[in-house]
Amino acid sequence: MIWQFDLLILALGVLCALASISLKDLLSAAIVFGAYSFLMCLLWTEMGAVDVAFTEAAVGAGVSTVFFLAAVYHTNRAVKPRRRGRLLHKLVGLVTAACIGLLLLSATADFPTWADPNSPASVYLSPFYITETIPQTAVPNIVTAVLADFRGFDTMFETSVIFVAGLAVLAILGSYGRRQRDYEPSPTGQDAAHQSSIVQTACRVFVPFMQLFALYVVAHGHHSPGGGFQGGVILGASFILVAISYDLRVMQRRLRERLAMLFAGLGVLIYAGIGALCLVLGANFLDYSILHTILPATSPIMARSHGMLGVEIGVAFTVMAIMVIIYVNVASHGKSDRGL
Amino acid sequence: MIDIIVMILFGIGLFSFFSTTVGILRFPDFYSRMHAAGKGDVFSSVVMLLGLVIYHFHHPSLDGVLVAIKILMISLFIFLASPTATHAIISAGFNSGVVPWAKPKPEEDKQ
Amino acid sequence: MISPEQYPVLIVVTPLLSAFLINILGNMDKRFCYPATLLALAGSLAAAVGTLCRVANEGVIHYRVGGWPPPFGIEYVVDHLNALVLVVVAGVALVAAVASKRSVEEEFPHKITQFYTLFVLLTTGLLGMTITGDAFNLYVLMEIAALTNYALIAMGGNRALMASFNYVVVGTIGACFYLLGVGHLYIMTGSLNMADIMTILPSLYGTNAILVAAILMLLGAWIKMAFFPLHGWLPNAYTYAPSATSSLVAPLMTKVSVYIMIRVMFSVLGATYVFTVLPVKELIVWLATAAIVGGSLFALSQKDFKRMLTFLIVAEVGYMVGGAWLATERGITGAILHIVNDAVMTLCLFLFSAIVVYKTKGHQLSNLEGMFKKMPLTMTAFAVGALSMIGVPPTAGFFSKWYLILGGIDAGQWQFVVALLFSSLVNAVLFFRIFEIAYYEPHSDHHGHSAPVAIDEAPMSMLLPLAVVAVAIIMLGLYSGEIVTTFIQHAVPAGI
Amino acid sequence: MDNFFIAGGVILLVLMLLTLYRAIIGPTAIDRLMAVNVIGTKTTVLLIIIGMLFNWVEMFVDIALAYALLNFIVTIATSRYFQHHKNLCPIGFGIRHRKEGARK
Amino acid sequence: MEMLLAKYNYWIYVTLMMIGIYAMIAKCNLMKKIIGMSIFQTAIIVFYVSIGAKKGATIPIIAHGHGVAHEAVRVADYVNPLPHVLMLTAIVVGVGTLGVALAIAMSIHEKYGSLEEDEILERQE
Repeated sequence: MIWQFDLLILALGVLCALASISLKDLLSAAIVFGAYSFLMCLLWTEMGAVDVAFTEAAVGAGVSTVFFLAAVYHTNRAVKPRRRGRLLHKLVGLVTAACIGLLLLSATADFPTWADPNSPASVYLSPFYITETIPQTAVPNIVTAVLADFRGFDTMFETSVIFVAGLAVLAILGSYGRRQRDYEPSPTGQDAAHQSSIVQTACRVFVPFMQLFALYVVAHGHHSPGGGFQGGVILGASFILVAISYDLRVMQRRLRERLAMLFAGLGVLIYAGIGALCLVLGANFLDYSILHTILPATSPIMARSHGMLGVEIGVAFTVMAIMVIIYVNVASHGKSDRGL
Repeated sequence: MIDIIVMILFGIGLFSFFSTTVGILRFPDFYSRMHAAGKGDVFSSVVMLLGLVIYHFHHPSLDGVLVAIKILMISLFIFLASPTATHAIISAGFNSGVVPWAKPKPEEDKQ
Repeated sequence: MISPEQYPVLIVVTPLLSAFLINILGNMDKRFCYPATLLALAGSLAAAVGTLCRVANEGVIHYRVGGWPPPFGIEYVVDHLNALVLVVVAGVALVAAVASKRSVEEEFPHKITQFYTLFVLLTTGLLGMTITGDAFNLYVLMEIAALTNYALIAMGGNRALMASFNYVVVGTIGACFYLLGVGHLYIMTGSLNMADIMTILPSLYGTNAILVAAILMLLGAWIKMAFFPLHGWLPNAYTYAPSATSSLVAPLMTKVSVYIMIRVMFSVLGATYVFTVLPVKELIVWLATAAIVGGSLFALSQKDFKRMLTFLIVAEVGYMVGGAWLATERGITGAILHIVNDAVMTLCLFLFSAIVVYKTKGHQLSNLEGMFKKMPLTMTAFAVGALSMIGVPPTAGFFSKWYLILGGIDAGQWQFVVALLFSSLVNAVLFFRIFEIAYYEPHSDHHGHSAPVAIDEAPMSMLLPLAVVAVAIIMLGLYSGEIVTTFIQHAVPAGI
Repeated sequence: MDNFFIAGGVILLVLMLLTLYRAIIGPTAIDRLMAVNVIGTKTTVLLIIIGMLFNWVEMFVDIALAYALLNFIVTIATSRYFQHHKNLCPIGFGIRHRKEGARK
Repeated sequence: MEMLLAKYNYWIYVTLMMIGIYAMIAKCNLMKKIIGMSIFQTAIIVFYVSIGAKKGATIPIIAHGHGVAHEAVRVADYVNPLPHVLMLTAIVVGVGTLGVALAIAMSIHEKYGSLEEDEILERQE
């Protein structure tokens, strides 16, 4: 933690938050909100939460800002003032916010000071994770170990949450105008509103490297910040980049929606399946150490490490597929046509 | 020695970012602001990243070189991506019809 | 191959795994979805019943997910309270799934796969919320249940969309409050395991932070269960939801939230803290009284049958919250028993409303005209549910209400007792009005004489579940003594 | 040297604060986009500086790269918006976007 | 000064949370409500990550250099990893909620042609 940075970034963050809720133009609000997420990512890096920062950079700042933009693209951009009861709503909002704020502030007096090494949170559970991770799982990145093993059950449901979100978007937006397949590119082959060839070329160069980088992030999650979520989001973002620089159609030729949905289901199935495999082999659910009986030449400790890798791959599948599905549906209003 | 080079590069980077900021804040219209942002931003970032790369030659080791190469790749990426982004923003502005700023003419020329 | 040791986790994992299989299979052929859903939920129910038997014989079961010891890993704790709730949740979900076939095919034929996947995942979320012994795991599952719920409600289209959006906003606030409460507990104790937190807490009882944590967690649970002043999102969301959704969501969502409130009160904060240190006991019973009276009055003023039922849910939530906060043994017993009974009763009413929607394409009270002639069996089953809501002796509703009234008398909270009696009266008025409407045939088609109405019974896949539920209501009533002595008695915290 | 990096980082942050001023008042959406893009690029540098201060840059390089990538995607996506809706400011209050017309 | 530095992180999280709640309740536009929701969720993440911070500690990845792995790991050297894990989950849940909320808002816009709460309620009548 570096308190000088901390203070400045928090100030910037509060400003951004205030600006993004008070701007009258939704597009601008979305842009400023993107800046807010980027600042939050910086804040978490500075406090040492590298994995959180990585996820936020990929999920919060990158992909969700794109979702916002796509949603604003298909809806109204102007914010109108409330017609009636404007003051009343403001007052109710202010009073509620003030009440909750006071309630929370009254609790902060009892908190241990910020970044105190002797706070209960730092001395009770975390020493076990810090000291036991290497001996028990042979994974240097403690966050990965806790995420995929000690609290792997949470992560399985977290992946399910992502799956649910994708499915929900499909279920909600898919309803209007059953898939319009009659979209045709303009006769010249070049929409007037296409990205310029500079952007297209640059993106064509970037996309393979991005995907390579994503795979590296997934595979290297045991040793550095990263893992299934971050890698999956970057992989998904690479497809989104194709869709943005070319056309949604071009992207869909590479990854069809149905295939993406299959990937999504498969990913969580890999996760839960590894857990169930442990169950079948006679250990508790998600107890990877039992896997050493079927994996060649592994000790129970390395089996945990390998089990985590398998789980992370499953997570990456799901996250990648769902990010693409949400983007496709939000950007094309469920029609899978040209898109944003 | 290396420290001094790093400090100089950093200083250049900070100065050019400062001028970028001044440009972004003070220039009168979108295109000229974009001009300041596009040039100064890439230059200052790349120079600062170079400084950070050079800092890694303090204790030459395999790890240090690897990190230096990674940082170089980031600066390469910024070097490629940022002008592309600038181009995209400018063309977006141009397409949606931002009128370039012209020096306000003196009163008598109006006729 | 799989020993009974593993039953607790199977309750949750079976539907979870099958949800993804359903999604994959359903993309190939839609006809796989329905039977696969039934199989998954039946498997879950079997595991839940197995666990219930084990709990009855051996007492509390602990299950370590991933093999890690409790404060470090996630632990499943099945005690007498949640073993019972688990069986109810799994059973209600199974029955609702059986009945959903026709409505789903009628209301969104193109989205059968998505519907059943979400349906099973929602059940998974509810089961997971009930079984877990880890405060943060509860949050994750709460979000699974919530997200599936938003989607299932929004699938209703039209007015359901705005209702669902409000639900998203309010539900997120609720879940985030809960998460904040957990955060406050974590910063003060350093633990996330419920039992562990409870052992650490007594030394911190005086602090403001724990007070705030308690308020936040309870607020979160109340928002989720639509407790009286915070109930605004519920009526629209449940009224405009597709009928297959509402017959799963309406019985379970609020009940599981009530269960969570009870769990937070007795297994995280501790009964002593909640009842002696927190000075809000009286206030909450008053609020519960207001919920009962307000919910009943609102229900009385509705012309829409389904909407009327949603306000009855608001009133019933008042029963359970009030009962739990009476701080007497019989009050808490009544509250827990009412979780079980009310889930089954509400299921009965909403299954009936699904049949009404399926048959008459509307859910106004006027849609019910002539029902006794057209669907005698359906109406008989509905009548059992209605009588139970009123609290007529042989049915289940009577017994839980009886315990609640006794609890209120024990605690000296007379206003709560009066409100319970008032609500019974209002329910009687409401349901007899419905019987009256349903008894008389629709007139105005023919002047003077009406043609004999042909019997037009609901389809078997809807009627059978309804009949099962009606029988279950009576059985629950007859065996409520056994349920109380075998399970609920052990769930009430000692020393009240 | 650490102090130098902290000072450099603080100066960067202060300059970002000034750039943020443009992002907040910026008369049109693209002005804001430009400012946010600049903030994003500078954040990449700042991430590596933070890595230096933690004495472990290896772990921060990946984040910085991902950050730069995502920043690029957001910028491209926003500029894409203007290729179909050619209005810098929201069209008059209460008027729905010309749906078909705008999409050609 | 010490006093101020000790708690300001928590104060700022409360501020962000108030901004979020205000936007969710008082704003009429659905997108603004969604932005408020996201700010609200980030505020909670700020809170949790602040719990995990530790003075003089480095990021929670154990140095894996040669010979280092055999030494005992010193707890004070690494920040608390548990809140990070929890917040990874919260971020993912946040983006899931965001996706669903946006999808619902878009359907509402399709149906009623507006994103303003009061207009939609009027058009529902």
